[in-house]
Amino acid sequence: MDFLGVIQLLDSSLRLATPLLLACLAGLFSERAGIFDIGLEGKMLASAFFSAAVASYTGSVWIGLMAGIGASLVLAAIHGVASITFRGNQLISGVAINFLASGLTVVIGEAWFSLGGRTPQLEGAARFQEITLPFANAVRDVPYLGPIYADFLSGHSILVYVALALVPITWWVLFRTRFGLRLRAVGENPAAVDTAGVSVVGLRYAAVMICGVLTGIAGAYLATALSAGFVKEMSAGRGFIALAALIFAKWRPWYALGATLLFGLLEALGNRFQSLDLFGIPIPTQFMQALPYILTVVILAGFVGRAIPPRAGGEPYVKER
Amino acid sequence: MDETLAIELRGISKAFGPVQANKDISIQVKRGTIHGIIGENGAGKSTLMSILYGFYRADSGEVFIGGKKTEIPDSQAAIDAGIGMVFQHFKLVENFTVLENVILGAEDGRLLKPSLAKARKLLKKLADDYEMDVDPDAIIEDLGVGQQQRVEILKALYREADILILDEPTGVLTPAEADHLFRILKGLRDEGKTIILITHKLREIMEITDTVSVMRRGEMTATVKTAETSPEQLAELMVGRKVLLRVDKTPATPGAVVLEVENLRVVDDRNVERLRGIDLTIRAGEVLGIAGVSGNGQSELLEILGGYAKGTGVIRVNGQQIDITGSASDARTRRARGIAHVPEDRQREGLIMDYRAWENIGFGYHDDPKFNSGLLMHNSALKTDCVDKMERFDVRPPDPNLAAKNFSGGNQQKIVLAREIERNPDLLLIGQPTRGVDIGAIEFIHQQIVALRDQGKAILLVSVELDEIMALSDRIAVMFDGRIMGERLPSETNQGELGLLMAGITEDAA
Amino acid sequence: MNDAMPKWADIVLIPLINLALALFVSGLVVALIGKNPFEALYILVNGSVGSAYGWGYTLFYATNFIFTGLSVAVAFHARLFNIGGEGQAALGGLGVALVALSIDWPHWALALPAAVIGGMIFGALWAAVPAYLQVRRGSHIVITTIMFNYIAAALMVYLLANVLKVPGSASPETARFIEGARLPNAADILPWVGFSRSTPLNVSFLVAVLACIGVYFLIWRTRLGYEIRAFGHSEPAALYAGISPVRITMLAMLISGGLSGLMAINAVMGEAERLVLDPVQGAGFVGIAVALMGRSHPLGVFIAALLFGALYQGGAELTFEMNGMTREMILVIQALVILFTGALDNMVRSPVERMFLSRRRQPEAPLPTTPLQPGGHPDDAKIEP
Amino acid sequence: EPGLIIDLGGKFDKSFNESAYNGAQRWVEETGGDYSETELANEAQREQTMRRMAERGANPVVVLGFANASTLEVVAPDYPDTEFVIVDMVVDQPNVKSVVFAEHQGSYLVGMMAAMASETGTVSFIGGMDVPLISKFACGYAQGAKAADPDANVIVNMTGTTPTAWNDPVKGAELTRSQISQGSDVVFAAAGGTGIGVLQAAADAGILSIGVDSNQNYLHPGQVLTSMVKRVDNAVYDAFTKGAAGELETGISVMGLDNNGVGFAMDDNNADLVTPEMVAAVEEAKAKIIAGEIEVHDFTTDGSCPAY
Ligand SMILES: Nc1ncnc2c1ncn2[C@@H]1O[C@H](COP(=O)(O)OP(=O)(O)OP(=O)(O)O)[C@@H](O)[C@H]1O
Ligand SMILES: Nc1ncnc2c1ncn2[C@@H]1O[C@H](COP(=O)(O)OP(=O)(O)OP(=O)(O)O)[C@@H](O)[C@H]1O
Ligand SMILES: [Mg+2]
Ligand SMILES: [Mg+2]
Repeated sequence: MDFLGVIQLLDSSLRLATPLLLACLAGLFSERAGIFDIGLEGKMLASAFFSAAVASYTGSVWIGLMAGIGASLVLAAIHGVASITFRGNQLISGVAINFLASGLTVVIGEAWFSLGGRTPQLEGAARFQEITLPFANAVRDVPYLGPIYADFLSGHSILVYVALALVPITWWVLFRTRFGLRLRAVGENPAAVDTAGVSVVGLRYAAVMICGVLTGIAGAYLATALSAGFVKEMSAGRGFIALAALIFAKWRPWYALGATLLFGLLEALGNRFQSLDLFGIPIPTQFMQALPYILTVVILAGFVGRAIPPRAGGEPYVKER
Repeated sequence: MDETLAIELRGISKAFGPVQANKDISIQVKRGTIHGIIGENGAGKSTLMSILYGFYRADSGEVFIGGKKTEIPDSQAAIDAGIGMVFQHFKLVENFTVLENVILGAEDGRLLKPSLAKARKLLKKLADDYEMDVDPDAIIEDLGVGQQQRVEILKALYREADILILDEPTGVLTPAEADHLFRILKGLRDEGKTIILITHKLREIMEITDTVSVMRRGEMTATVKTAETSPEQLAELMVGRKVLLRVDKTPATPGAVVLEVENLRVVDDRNVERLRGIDLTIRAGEVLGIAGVSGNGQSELLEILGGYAKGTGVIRVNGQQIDITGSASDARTRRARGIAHVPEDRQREGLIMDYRAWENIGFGYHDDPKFNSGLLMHNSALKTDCVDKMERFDVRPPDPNLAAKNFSGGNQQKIVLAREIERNPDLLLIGQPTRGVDIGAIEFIHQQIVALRDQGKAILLVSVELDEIMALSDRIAVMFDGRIMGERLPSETNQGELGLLMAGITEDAA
Repeated sequence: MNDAMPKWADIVLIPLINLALALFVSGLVVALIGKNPFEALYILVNGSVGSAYGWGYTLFYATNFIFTGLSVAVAFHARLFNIGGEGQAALGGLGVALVALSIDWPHWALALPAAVIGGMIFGALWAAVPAYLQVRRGSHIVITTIMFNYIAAALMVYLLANVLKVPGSASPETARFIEGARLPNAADILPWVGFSRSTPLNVSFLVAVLACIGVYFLIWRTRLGYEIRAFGHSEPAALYAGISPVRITMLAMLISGGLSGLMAINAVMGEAERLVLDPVQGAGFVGIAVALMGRSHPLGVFIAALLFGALYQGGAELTFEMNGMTREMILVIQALVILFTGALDNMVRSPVERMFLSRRRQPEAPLPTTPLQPGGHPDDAKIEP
Repeated sequence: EPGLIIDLGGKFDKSFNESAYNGAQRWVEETGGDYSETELANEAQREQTMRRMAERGANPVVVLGFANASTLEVVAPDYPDTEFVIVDMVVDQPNVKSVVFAEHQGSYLVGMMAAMASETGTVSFIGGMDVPLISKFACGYAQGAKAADPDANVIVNMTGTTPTAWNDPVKGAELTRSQISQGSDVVFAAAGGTGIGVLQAAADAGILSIGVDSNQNYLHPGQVLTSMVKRVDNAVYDAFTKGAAGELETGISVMGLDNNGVGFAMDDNNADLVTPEMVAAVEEAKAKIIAGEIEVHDFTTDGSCPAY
């Protein structure tokens, strides 16, 4: 494969990694605060639907984005109420949210548009368009760096840049601000936060809500940037992959970028080399399709050590039994 | 309104579900004094103080601070009212640095940097003022418990607490450290701060407090001036009956060597060497006490002897060397060699808290043919066994169907002891036999240990309570930093000497 | 200590209130899309448990969920979160199909035990790799089991589209099993109850009931179960007791995978009578909800599976009988049931508990007061010597 | 009153099921009649629903999709008075009419058009899952492309191996982009809801796409070259009409080019894209296929494809 091919592969990886990255960072906030979230998938799906539905209804993708975030926030709030206020089981709550989103998106979609749960196709301002970075066309001919800038970095929807920017922002928030210190502390030892005079409940809600916002962006990216409308179940397991990436990344922002880019790259490779002959023997398509997952397991087993989750993760904060 | 009162509590009651932890408690604490609170385990001391600190909310009652009625809905309110508290179980974020823990919740602005710098400076000053050195950048879990406690105190001082509550602070300290702490507390008192000290050690109460309140079963039974009372009276107030504060025992008659350990080394999973070449022997019919501040390798020693840490060196039991590195080296094979083990942390290791008493009575011995047929467990055999042991060890309530978590700490310990002792082992490892156990039960447990010794068992006793080590041991070895600093006979040593050894100071160095 | 409430309130009253709340909110959703919620409720209940016909389907679905629910539950007891039920059940289907197709089975009574073994072994093998990686390499079992679901799906498509498919057929499915490898259904066994010929409920339901009993015995009666639970409650304690984490993790996951694999007895051998693409149909994920709601106890799993079976069948009736009711409505109802009975449990539990507590506290006599003067400051109150 | 059982995937899949639904609607509009309809939610409901339909008195009962065949085989004999119609598969029962489509022939024609419209000489295909039916499309397409341009390069990709493969427009779009980067400038999608993403990505990138099952030309006017239509609607309409008149013939009915069962869609949306030469060439091929002069290989007969 030539250099341009590599660039295109990376380009594809970046697009595929973006929703994973957003969801992964979302999960990172939540889980760093001690709230496990297997409902990323459902929140993403709900946001995908509402962003597309509202964008199609209003004709504005920005209003759509807001609606998507709003929908994701509502589900996040349910997760918060269940797992923080009522100290329920976080896994059950997440499972419920996933079911709820797959059901409600279609039920509402059908009642709204009568298109079998789909939304109308989005056009023009109802979609996120690709952005060309400054001078992209001018520098394209510079060897190597030109294509990297013009074809790999440039030409994505704004949400891709938002997602990328969120990596250092997340790092900075977590490790350089008061809020981040408290957030991390509440995921490790909520009693320490509580006795330091900070509200455990407040912090955890904040984290869950940030998670809602980020998964909201992820969902909107799927429906209004990568595609042009909602199709039922269109999150297609990406929330779970994001969760895997989060564990892979050991709950760290920069690692999250690495992990999701790796997943993106593996998928892009799988797409690109779906039919491959090895020494004249054709490899089954299905093997190539499973390859990203196989490689994930191999990498995990071979190179990534034990991942230690936030210590108070998954457990509700109970002072009095 | 009495301006001289730092704190007044009136009619505080608090129930945890069916447990009434505090019942209509009133107490007054004078400004600029050290006020002790003493009481058996579960008497409600921690609960009361946690209410004052806003950690729990009382069901009823009022709090007055500096004479003013104050609502304390959460810890922030308590901090604002000038209260600081060092909890019995530290409230530290283990993988944060000291500085991060100190500023947590008391940061100056949205960004950490200025707060960290300020805290670093202040920490240095506090360290100078009170001789409390801690590396500000150390990670909490790398610190010893004593250091961790300093961090807790520094946290309170950083928040400019006027009233400092310490809940069982000395349990984790060497005598020297405890003395140091007391000097600090006295210094603080002399600066006009008010200190509330919870402890179950009568000696400390007598040594440092100005007044003392006694709690029993959720109620405040008395408040007296320390100068006007005696340990015996306090003990009686606590328990409600006369108690024996000494252990009666005859001199040991050691027999054959049961355990020999040579050059034992253990490296933990973070690659820190925890045991750095331990040599020791124990004979039948004697108690070897291991003194030391916790975190100096005692746990690792018990773990490798008990079969669940890996290391290098030689361990011989009854003259036969046992495998300590291979895959067959586990707790099961140790038990088969006649080693029984009462672990330091009964709730984490010794018991499955959700298992019923009868299930716990076979824990570790569950592959004994008496308890199972290879496939099925003989639950009825376990139950019979449990009823029997509960009776002989006076476990209360004697209900084999109660889950371990529903027994009080002392009774949990009795269940573990019953299980391990009754196996008739050659060697008994005992870690912290009376931690969190009240005076009444301590008496019983100590008698059991002495009786076992008199039956000719070899006993390795690890305890951070020097009193206990002194009272029970026939020989005392002091551990510091993974090494044995020296061995003493209890009759020929004293707390001062042991305290120095515990701090790593040998005579030649001193 | 959970003696705040009588036991009946804990296991009957609270779940019922939760269920009622879930149905109430579902009713709101139904009303919101302009349908009559009462009619929907009637169809839901009547369709699932109102007739032998309904029961035939309810119990059939429940059978699947019992297996996957037990699978998740066994792993939970060892504190392992096995979300690989989908893949393990799919592989179980492969095992069952291979057994059914390999020999000219004379009678189902012979084929069934063989298929049970085949399904269990394949399911267990699919769980073995993640378990091994967890034990030896510390690879997080949640990730690896998710990945193995995808890998299983790819493997199944490959095998069915290329290897196992009937030559010349366009369907990616195996041949129909021969008569001797088909399981008798409820109408064959209990003709007098009024099950229809086509009812999918079959003898696997009995296997599922046996599995519940078996898991009960495994967990609460055997030495292995004792060790699994101990390990699940506390790993340090397990080490102290000489229980090998490696052995327990492997065994618990093998059993868990085997149970998922057993699901295929019902779905592949009992119902479809051939291996199709995706025979699992999400039952692996439902199993997570079932196990969580059933508190990982076989009886709880059984009841939760029944509830979900009824929702599946009642939901099918709903789409059938009520015009404009999409099949996704049933997902919403399921979600709400999981949410209210599972995650929002405390919303109802706490107030009910308080109610019982306050009723119980009143008659209790106060502790005898000590002769000592309580509280106060020593200057104000002197104590007796 | 006739009955229609919509298969897994749902009524509005923009292709197969939707086409059937449209056929039923056309019948309703034209005759004012009534019919029962239900959607399957999972595998186990196939038999249940078929029987429910028959017991409710629906006649004929139309079932869609190959996955129903083995079930219908069992169910049909129990209801000798009911006539069943199965689309996409053959069931040999006296009261069953099996309607199968020669998708490979229709795909052959659009493959030719693709190769002729291509400027790069590379065309591509995206299928939902690598199963025989989808390979039948792909193989016909590749044969057509090679027929029109022997040097044509045909890229074949499949979306996935789980049920979401049919509902993943994001992946569809990404596969399309990947194919574009490999030079493709005409892409044919046979992947259900995933295809929506394929057509969208093609339109966004300014290349041509080909729809499937129903006429999808309108989705992106001027950018969808054509659609390989599979007249499931006609099959349903036909079954309903004949059933009402009591003249449904059971047995196998092959819907091919000869009886307009498959074909390529022409309308205002793609009028500017399809040149007269293309139409001429395709019409000629069509005639030859009907006449048996060109034989388009059917992948499902032997699981192999001569064109790749
Ligand atoms: N976390 C808890 N939840 C519910 N009940 C508890 C809890 N902790 C303790 N209890 C109950 O409270 C009672 C008192 O327990 P606690 O450990 O405080 O006893 P204690 O008075 O200290 O006894 P001992 O001296 O034997 O340790 C126990 O019988 C137990 O049933
Ligand atoms: N969070 C809690 N939930 C339920 N019960 C509790 C809780 N904390 C304490 N208790 C119970 O309340 C009673 C009083 O406990 P508390 O911790 O105040 O005793 P204490 O005097 O500090 O004992 P110790 O000497 O063991 O520290 C005990 O029975 C204890 O088990
Ligand atoms: Mg206490
Ligand atoms: Mg206690």
